Amino acid sequence: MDVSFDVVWLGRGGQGAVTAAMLLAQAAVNKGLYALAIPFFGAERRGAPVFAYNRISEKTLHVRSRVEKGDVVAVLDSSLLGMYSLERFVKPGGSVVVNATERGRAAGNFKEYCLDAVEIAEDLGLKVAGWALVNMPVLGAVARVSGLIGELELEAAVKELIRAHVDKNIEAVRRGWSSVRPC
Amino acid sequence: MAHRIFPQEEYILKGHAACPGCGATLLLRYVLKALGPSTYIVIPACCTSVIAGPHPRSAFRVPVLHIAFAASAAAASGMVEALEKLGKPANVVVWAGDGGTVDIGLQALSGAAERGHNIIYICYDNEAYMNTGIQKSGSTPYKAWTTTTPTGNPSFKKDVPSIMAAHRVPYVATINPAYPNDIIYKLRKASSIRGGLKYIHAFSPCPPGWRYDPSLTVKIARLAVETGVWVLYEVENGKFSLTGLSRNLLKKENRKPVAEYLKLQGRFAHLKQEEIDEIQRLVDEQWRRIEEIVAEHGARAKSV
Amino acid sequence: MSGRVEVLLSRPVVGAVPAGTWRTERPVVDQSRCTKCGICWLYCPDGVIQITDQGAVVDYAYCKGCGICAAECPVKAIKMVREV
Amino acid sequence: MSKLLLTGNYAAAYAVRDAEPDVVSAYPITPQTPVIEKIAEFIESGELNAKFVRVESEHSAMAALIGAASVGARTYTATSSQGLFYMYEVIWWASGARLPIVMGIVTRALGPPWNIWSEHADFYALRDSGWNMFFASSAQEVYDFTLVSYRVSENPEVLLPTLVGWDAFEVSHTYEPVSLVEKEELKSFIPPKGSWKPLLDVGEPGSLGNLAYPEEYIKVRFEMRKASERARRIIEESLRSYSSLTGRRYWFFDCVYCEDADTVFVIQGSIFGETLRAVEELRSRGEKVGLVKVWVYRPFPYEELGKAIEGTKNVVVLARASVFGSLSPLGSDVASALKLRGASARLFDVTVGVGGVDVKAEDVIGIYDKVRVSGESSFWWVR
Repeated sequence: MDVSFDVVWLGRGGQGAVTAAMLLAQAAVNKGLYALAIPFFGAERRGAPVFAYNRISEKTLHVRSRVEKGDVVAVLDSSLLGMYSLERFVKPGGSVVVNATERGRAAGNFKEYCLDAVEIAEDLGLKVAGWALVNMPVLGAVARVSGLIGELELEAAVKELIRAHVDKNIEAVRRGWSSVRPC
Repeated sequence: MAHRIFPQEEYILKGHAACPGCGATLLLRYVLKALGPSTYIVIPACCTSVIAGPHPRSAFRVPVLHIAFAASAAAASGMVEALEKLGKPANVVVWAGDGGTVDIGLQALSGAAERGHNIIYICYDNEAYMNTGIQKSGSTPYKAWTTTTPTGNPSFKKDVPSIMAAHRVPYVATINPAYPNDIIYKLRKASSIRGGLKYIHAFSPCPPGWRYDPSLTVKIARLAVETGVWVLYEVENGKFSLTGLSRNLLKKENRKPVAEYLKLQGRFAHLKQEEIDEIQRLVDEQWRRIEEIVAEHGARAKSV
Repeated sequence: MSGRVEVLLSRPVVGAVPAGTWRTERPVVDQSRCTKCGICWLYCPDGVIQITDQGAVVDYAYCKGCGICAAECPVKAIKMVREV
Repeated sequence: MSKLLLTGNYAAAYAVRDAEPDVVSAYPITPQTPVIEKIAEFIESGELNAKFVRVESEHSAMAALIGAASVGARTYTATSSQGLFYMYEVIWWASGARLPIVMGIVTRALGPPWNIWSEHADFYALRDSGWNMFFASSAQEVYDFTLVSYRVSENPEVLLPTLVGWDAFEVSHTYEPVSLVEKEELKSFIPPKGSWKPLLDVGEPGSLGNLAYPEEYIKVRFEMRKASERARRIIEESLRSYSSLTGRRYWFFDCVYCEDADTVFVIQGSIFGETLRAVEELRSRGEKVGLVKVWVYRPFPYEELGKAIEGTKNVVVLARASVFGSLSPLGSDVASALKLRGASARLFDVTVGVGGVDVKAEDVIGIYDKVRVSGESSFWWVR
């Protein structure tokens, strides 16, 4: 049976959730694992909530349905927490990684991690069409929290798949990796 | 001696399936004489789908792709690109009726014109859906009888050559089977222009559809020009010029009355005198616009 | 090409349809008046007229009898005659 | 053999790059669009030497390929749903004209209401068109079947167009590792250019599509039917050859846990993973269930499939297509396969996942439980 390490990405259209999932999958593949990155596109436009998913395993995976609960849930935009209850998306004992300076609410049966991805992106000048590209720092944080992927594989994935501002993106991933902490 | 100076070779063989006196076949005979054997033709649903003869025989001595009604300009686009890619340059000609051009085929034609494929697109305009038995098309003249406009067409003929000129294609021209030399000249010119779509709009008399004796095909075609109903012209890289007899028709007194053209055709037999007068006014109005265009082009030429 | 796909192609042939049988009138050329100007050849939609040393000759196997040749002949050398 | 992280759509584009068509023509539609964007990139970067005709509609996309293929070009297009239906008329013209065009169909539900997610009704609408039809359930299969399509279509015994279907988003936009075949290796697999003679050529003028009276029409169409029958063998041979080239084993269909199964699910496409999960779950409970994933839909492998499942008690077809007043197309074909072999297995035809609804292992188990107790043999599964 397909047994996989699953990630749920929650962001807004334009923030790069799908790209982050793709990069995490590439990093997993670089590590010799099998991985899927599954986007769920609504028909909505920029700014609407967007989901993406990863399934990572040592074996070939066939399942292509949406991930219901992830081992890690990545939240690119903390304003979305008002719309969705995280318990819906995270496995018991799993982790959430939130792009936020702090979390005021009590946690459920999962670990919570925070990082200020906006500050990292803005500090590096990573913006597209006016929006801070928060996906790279969050990607670094998710990879670290997952415990599955090494920094080197992740950086290699960014080098392979990202064409513009590669150095800045790698730096953003690194800063995300190093700055993520429990919150 | 017409048979000596005119291209001899026939690319439409004897024993085709056109009606007696078919203007379209006459036109296509000249077109192929002008273009020669290195020519592919794409034909959508139209009279010529039948005229070609029944499978496995064909009256056409050039390769022909028959294609669905709306598809001819697109099929020619793919064909000409393929021939270029395969290093086999040739004329690619669309031969379509007015239904397949001004109505159902207009979108594909517009696309092909905008993309600028090296195609010669010819619309033989018999001014109604003749293949299905004389139903009104977007090219049917005002007041003409068809089986779907039994008391006369209430709308006006769509001016597709102008629409094509507005696409900034390198060449637009009108032709008429009474003037074969003009056809040869214009088709050879179209063939020599390598880039872009060349659009030719052809006057195509139809004895059964227009309700006239088949022996009158050339006479009616000639009268269409002489009365000014059909204007012979070309638009080369945006520059409009009258050609042939039409050059002499800017003055109204040089034009025969349209009644001479109308009265030979059963499709106009129901017209009352005031309707004939109205059509005459419309033709005169058309020529006033042409005069303006000619004057504007002349002024522009001087200012350059 | 596979002969099997060949079945799709229609090949050019004189007489794809026996058009001559459609005729109700036939053009008859008065060779004594024919000037061999070639106008009838030029305007024939069926391509059935040849200009020979004797004058215009009509191929009745494929002539549909439309009468354009008779109408356009500048010296009225062609008459349309009813088929019996 | 290189391995890239690709979506199903990009996998199609890579296969097209590797098959080296002369002319590509397409019109964008969600969820097909990345296929043609990637191909455009390959052409612009010089990785693919092809003409891209950026048409104004799907109807024109297929028409352009008909024009191109009729003079001997290798061609490709892709579309979905509404676009496919707009193209519909000329799709049949392409097969009737016996042109070896290859097309991708990213399956998507039809409106109204508007929906961009997966459903196979568009794919099934071509079942009688004369095209050879593959269905892929992963990006890898999209890549593989697209390459195989060229070999099948251009075989002079076949000369019929071929299409490959794959699910919207679940395959089209999902990234997965895809093994590509080296160009050198492909040379022995895909026919060399010019191995089939173009129908239209100024050197030997002929007309394609002249009006045919009934006695001639039936002859032409009967030849097409025979070609489609021959395609069965050519497809089998091509898949075998491709399997030995790549090590990835393909046939008309895949049969998992079929040996001792008394109930077999039959599916196509991306629901394979969850159905497999359900089958393994049921197996762990001691239920004798198996799973058939149909890869080749036309010509349909009646004989082979019938043989594979005739010994079972229950055959449960999970078809991802809205149907009304009829069994699903896949269900009808599986029923025919059973009947043609005189098999006594009971057929259940279940409509699932319409409009992109996820089909989960729990759904499949629910369906399994339902068919064992209910007499209903044809129903929609709506959670």
